[in-house]
Amino acid sequence: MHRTLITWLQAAPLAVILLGFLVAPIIMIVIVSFWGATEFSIYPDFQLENYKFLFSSPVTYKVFFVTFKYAFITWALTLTIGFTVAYFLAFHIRSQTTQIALFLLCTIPFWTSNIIRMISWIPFLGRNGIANQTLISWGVIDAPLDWLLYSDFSVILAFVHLYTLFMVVPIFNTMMRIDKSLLEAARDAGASGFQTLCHLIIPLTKPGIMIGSIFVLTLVMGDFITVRFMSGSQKANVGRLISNDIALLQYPSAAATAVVLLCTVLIMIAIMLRFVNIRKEL
Amino acid sequence: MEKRPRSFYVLASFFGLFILFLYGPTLTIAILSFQGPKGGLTFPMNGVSLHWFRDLFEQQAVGDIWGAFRRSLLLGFMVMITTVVGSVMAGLAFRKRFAGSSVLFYLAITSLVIPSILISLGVGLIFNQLGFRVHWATSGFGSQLTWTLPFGLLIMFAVFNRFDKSYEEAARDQGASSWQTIRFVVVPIIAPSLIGVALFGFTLSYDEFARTLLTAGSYNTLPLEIFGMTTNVTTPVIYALGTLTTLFSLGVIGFFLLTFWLIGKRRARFGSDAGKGL
Amino acid sequence: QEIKDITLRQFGTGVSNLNDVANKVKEDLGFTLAMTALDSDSVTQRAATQPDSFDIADIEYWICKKVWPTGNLQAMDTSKIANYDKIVGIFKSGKLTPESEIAQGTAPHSVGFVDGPDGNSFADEETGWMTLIPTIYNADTLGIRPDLINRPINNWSELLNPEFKGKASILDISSIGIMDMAMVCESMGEIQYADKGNMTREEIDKTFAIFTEAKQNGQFRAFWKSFDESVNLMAAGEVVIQSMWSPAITAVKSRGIPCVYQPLEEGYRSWGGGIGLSKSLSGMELDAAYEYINWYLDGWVGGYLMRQGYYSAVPETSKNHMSENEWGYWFEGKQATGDITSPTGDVLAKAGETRDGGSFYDRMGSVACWNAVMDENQYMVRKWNEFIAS
Amino acid sequence: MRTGYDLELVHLTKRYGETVAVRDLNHIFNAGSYVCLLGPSGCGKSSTLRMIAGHESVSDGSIVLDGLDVSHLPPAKRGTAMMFQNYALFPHLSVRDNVAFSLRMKGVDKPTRYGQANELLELVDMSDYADRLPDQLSGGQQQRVALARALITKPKVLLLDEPLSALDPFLRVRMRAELKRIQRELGITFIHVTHGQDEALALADVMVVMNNAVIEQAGSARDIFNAPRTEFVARFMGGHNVISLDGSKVALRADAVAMADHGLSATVTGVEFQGAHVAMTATTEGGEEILALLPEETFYHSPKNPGDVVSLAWDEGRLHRLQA
Amino acid sequence: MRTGYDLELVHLTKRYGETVAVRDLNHIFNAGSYVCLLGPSGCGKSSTLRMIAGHESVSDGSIVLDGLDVSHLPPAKRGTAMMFQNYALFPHLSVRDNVAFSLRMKGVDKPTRYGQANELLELVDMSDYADRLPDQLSGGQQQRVALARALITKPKVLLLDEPLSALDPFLRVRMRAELKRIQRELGITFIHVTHGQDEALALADVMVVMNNAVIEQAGSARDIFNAPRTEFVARFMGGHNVISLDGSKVALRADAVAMADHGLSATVTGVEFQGAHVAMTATTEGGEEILALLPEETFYHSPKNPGDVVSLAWDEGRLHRLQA
Ligand SMILES: Nc1ncnc2c1ncn2[C@@H]1O[C@H](COP(=O)(O)OP(=O)(O)OP(=O)(O)O)[C@@H](O)[C@H]1O
Ligand SMILES: Nc1ncnc2c1ncn2[C@@H]1O[C@H](COP(=O)(O)OP(=O)(O)OP(=O)(O)O)[C@@H](O)[C@H]1O
Ligand SMILES: NCCCCNCCCN
Ligand SMILES: [Mg+2]
Ligand SMILES: [Mg+2]
Repeated sequence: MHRTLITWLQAAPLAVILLGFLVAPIIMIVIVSFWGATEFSIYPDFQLENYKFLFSSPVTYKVFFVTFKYAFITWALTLTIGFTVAYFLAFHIRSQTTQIALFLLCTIPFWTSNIIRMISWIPFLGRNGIANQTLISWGVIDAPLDWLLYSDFSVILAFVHLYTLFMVVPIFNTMMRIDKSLLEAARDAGASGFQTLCHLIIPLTKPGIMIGSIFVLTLVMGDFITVRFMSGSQKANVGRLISNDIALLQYPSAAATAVVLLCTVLIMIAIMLRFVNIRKEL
Repeated sequence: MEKRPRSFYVLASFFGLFILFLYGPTLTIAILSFQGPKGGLTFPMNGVSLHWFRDLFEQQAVGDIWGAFRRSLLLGFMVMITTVVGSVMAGLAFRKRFAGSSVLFYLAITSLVIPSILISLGVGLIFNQLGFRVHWATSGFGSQLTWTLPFGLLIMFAVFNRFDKSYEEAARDQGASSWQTIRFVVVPIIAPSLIGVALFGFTLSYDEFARTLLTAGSYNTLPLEIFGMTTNVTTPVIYALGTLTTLFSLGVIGFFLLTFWLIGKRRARFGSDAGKGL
Repeated sequence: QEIKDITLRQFGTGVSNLNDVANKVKEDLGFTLAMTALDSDSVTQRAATQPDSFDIADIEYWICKKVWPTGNLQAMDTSKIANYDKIVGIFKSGKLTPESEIAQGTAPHSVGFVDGPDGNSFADEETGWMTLIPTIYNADTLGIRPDLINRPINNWSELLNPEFKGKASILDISSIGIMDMAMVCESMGEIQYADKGNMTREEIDKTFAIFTEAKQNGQFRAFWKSFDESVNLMAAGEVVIQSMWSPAITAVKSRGIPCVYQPLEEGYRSWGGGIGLSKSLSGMELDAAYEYINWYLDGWVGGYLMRQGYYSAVPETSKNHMSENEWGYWFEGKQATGDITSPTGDVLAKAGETRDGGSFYDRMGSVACWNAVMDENQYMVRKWNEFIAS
Repeated sequence: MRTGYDLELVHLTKRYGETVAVRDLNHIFNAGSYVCLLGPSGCGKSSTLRMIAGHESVSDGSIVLDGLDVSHLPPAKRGTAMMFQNYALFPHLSVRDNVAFSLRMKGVDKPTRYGQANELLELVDMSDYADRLPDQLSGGQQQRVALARALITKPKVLLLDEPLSALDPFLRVRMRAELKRIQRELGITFIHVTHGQDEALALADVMVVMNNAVIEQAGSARDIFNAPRTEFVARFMGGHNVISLDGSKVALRADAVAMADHGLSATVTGVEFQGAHVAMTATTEGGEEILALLPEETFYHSPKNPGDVVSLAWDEGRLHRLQA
Repeated sequence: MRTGYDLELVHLTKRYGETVAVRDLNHIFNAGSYVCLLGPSGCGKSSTLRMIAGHESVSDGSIVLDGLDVSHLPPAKRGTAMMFQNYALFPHLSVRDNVAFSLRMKGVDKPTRYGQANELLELVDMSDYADRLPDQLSGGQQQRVALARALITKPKVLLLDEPLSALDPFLRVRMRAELKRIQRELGITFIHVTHGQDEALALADVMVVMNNAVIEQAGSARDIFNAPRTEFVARFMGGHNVISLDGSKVALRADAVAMADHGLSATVTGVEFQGAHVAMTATTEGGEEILALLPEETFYHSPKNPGDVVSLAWDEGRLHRLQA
């Protein structure tokens, strides 16, 4: 029918791009994960070697564990911070102009380069960086704190710095759509501020929390560059494992790791999507 | 003014700290970019000068910042336009039911959550196996779209969720064809959101690193160049670059805000009876 | 087509992909050289997987060992290289002087020649067909911050000395890093390698065991991938001892921070780089490429590189582009008679100072091993990955 | 009023999946009449209107306008125009551009279309606001603009879906007089969907009462009010009592019920003051609820309160038998 | 009705920046009465109500309930409860949980609070829907739930802000009877904000007409309708003509105007059928517009159309002098 055809045509650009640059690459990765590799090239094959190595190496489990650890801690922190900030903006700022201005203030760094934002931590956290110098001059510490940089701490700090906005934005959006009269109704029913938060605001903000969580979790789980930068190459997550393999031309091995990572992420997201209808909540 | 509860002050302080956290490092490098000619990447400051900004406009020992900037700008515009057009079209399509719509939707979600490096890897592999040449304007462009298009699509869902269908019916009633309806009614009404999509498309591309890493080919885009610089450059020129890019972003946002403000002012010209019982 | 319309795309590490070179090429030869600087891994990757993305590959010899078999490069006819005869012996016979011993690892000459224009396997001696035209090389050792260490350092084993816990670093490039590790382990007396450049699995395991333990004990501050990172680590005081490259030391010093390129008893770990041509290069572009190579070996670049602390493959021609003071300081290991400046004009040494490690022959004569790609490379690479992730 | 008929619905049916929204409607709307389509929520009013307008496809049957089957024509080709409930004014266009929109779509040049738009703005008394944007207008002003926009296509039939529901009660009464005036001036058919009985009574030349996807009764407002055909219509129109008498149902207008010394005894359950009248509800011993609309003076002569027992009486001639 | 007074507003004032939304209100609401707060949009009704509820701070003056100044107590401590315009039901909670919400906040255990919630759902006849979520309910059903939720706190005063405006006219009439019934059963004070005059007339024991931030008139519905004090009240209540007579204004009820053989001659401008009555507007030669509410039979005995000239007459005794 004519109208269906038009609809398909409208969906075509998206479909074509996704087929060419998402589906095909995924298929390719799956295929290549069964291939073999030499020092310098890959050759078609069907071998389970890559998976065997992956699942037999204790490093794999360790790295997956680290990946989850980063994801979880970052998620918990960005959620706490993001929720608090969004809550403050949505419910404590009365003038809409101020609200918009402060919200913009939060989002501006989001529009600037991630890499620049990341490296800007280095002069701050280094052994002779501002943080250490300040703490020493205040007499809080005698010797520089080494764990400020090139550590789990700095990795997570950078993640939180980069990705909290992905929490603030959807949570703030959902909060802004909460009918203010619901809050009055709760107050009318004698709910304290804390009770209103627990029984009303958190449940009603769930969709925003879910969307933010999906973004943060996937960004952290797929990251390889932040971990490399902020840990001084000393830590590894799955992304780095893949990128190291790629760097060393071990594509089949990278592909196998990628397949496992992809499945992990997709399963997580599938579970999360059960709790929120993204299309309706936007 | 009504009295504020104590929680307000606690939260306001928290918010202040958060802003400090967001901006602190950027300010740090902004300060460091004014190092003297002998200054390094870290404190203490070694003199104060505009040396590194001047340096930025001269050729660097390695690399080609301005070439990368031009490519990123061009790629950003390509991605921006494709994203706007593609997501509007897809958004229109998704308003109707069509065979494959839910598959496409889940693909878009997958595209959004898939670790970027996998796109980079997969696209690189395919181009390689098919014997195509990777180039920022082909493979890089496509790879970036897998991130910006779904993003744009989600925004379009949000837009069309709030879009009153009766506008279109009114247009059809007034004799507009389907195309005229889109051209003269739908697009102008959603235009402000499209500016948002465009801004997203542009900056997501302008700043995209992971998806371009293995798909950009011979010539670096700006993020790749900056990344290269972080390993190749040992001078505060990189901070000068960071400061400039940040200022550039601020300029872009300021421009949009100013535009909205001016439009608002122009509209207020004729006064308003809105909300009055007339 | 005119020569000035030709653009050759060259990529390589930041070490030698210098815009000054491209500018000079434009000036002297008329065509355009488009430079892309990448880290070592990206360089390998691009050379091996994106043959269409370059015309000229500025790579290291051990990378060549990986890349050559892909067929992405074409062999070069030495008869078209004007200064071929003047290229130092290291790249031809493997010997610096006739009496030198060939060091362990992937020595440049061992991957420098193939049988003919379409040769697949490396030849043992000069054949007239080169894989890479040598351009730049050096002998690496540990760099230290004497002001923060305050005592002499004489052995590779010092890298793992607990005294420097949290203040040491090595590089995260497996083929290079593994050689540094081997130097350290040997110096510690922990392992006696049959051939550091071609370890057995047991040797590899043992080496990583030692380093993994050190890593877990917090010996390392960070790992670095490009020499500039090493500069930043050293200059910022994050690290006081690390495997380092010569110009990195120079860069630290040029900021007024004391830094020594420390000669060690066990000798140096050496590396060499060269220029390779893409298989697809032909016609005028190919001619231009040869022209470029000849120009490269003609001395201007050599002088430029030497002033950074590297060595040129054809030292004689470089001499013409250097002052006597410079030549004496950089090549002969003599005291400087005046200020020694970098190509960008920074003062690196004042009159009376000498170069760490002495003359060209002292330094290149005590090379213990070359960066290597070993038979068990794939195994080693996996272990390396594990080490980084551990 | 012409004698020829103009808009005809023939076996018109609309199904949404399983739901039948409009079932086999047959009706002729006289040209130039003000028709109100009235009925409870979900009875199919909007669906009917939207099928006439062409915004909803016809599942079965046809729509004939001026002798031409328009069931499958696009909206703009039918000779109808629609005014939407929330007006659907294009927010990015000025009032004048909104009104001139359909001419622009036809490619009419600017001076001509602005000329016509200005005429229509004159008609709805909005000339002074031609340069404003819709959201700078009050509800009533927006409504006038929407009307002007609908009329510029010179439709034979104007379709209005709850045009007054977004206005406050005060304004609603004013705007409905306006609508009626304009309809009379132009002499075209207005089909106006509402679920307000008073609105329909006040406006309609012809009222069409729908329920459960079918037309329950159609006729002049007075006919319907005075002679509801079914219990549903009687109850829905309000102001009627439905009483069981001899096994069948009869309607009795509430203003026909009076308090008397002798009559049906009933207990007062509610008293609502309505200005000129008082609406008193009382329950008979038989359990039937009866509404009496009593003139204010009469009632307050001897006011009653809930719980009081009263005697109710009426003129038998006012009883009106209902269909089952 | 008790004699003691219960809710008192003393010099109550609300300012938003420059705007004075409520100016120096003084009023006593009798306990147990059904009060309607009536007035045009923006006159300060909601602000007044929300100050009483505690959702808006008092700028000046105080609110005294049962002898206690509650002006600065939190909403839940005042003995008031509010029913919101769009009901503000918690969308994520079932009907039962909505109703039991305030008990849950107090820490009442589940069986007890569900027991009480069920009782209230019984009262509003919603027991069958206890497990549904709010958006699975129709407007009228939601309204009942909101009512039950407000009542579970056993308030002395229930505050309702336009509780019926979201409903369709049919339902509105039914629900208002329901509200009145429940108010009477519970015997507590209801303060009901509306801008529908008929709604206020029908429900109110006491009507408070506001305009421009002040109370224009308060009293029983009948008093206000029969004796509007100002021109504003007369016009706002509707059903009145305001005529200039000897330089001052008088009000004349529309149902007091009749057609006569001799009288004021006027030209008919509009005729609206209203069921039992016909509302006829006519313009006198002096240019004054007069509304006559004529019994249907009388009118249709000799029906008039716009343009006809009629003679209007009334009993001089029905003229009611207005304050300036
Ligand atoms: N697009 C649709 N899809 C499915 N069912 C629909 C659709 N539109 C209407 N219906 C159903 O058709 C029936 C008639 O709807 P319609 O909108 O015509 O009623 P209405 O009389 O206009 O009601 P209201 O007074 O509430 O506007 C209803 O049961 C409704 O639920
Ligand atoms: N939060 C506020 N900030 C500023 N002004 C306000 C605010 N709330 C109300 N006002 C102003 O106070 C006045 C009274 O408003 P209020 O809401 O009490 O009127 P209302 O009688 O309830 O009107 P409506 O019938 O439209 O609901 C209006 O002029 C309004 O614009
Ligand atoms: N809002 C988009 C601005 C771009 C900021 N960086 C996000 C990077 C994700 N790859
Ligand atoms: Mg409808
Ligand atoms: Mg209000």
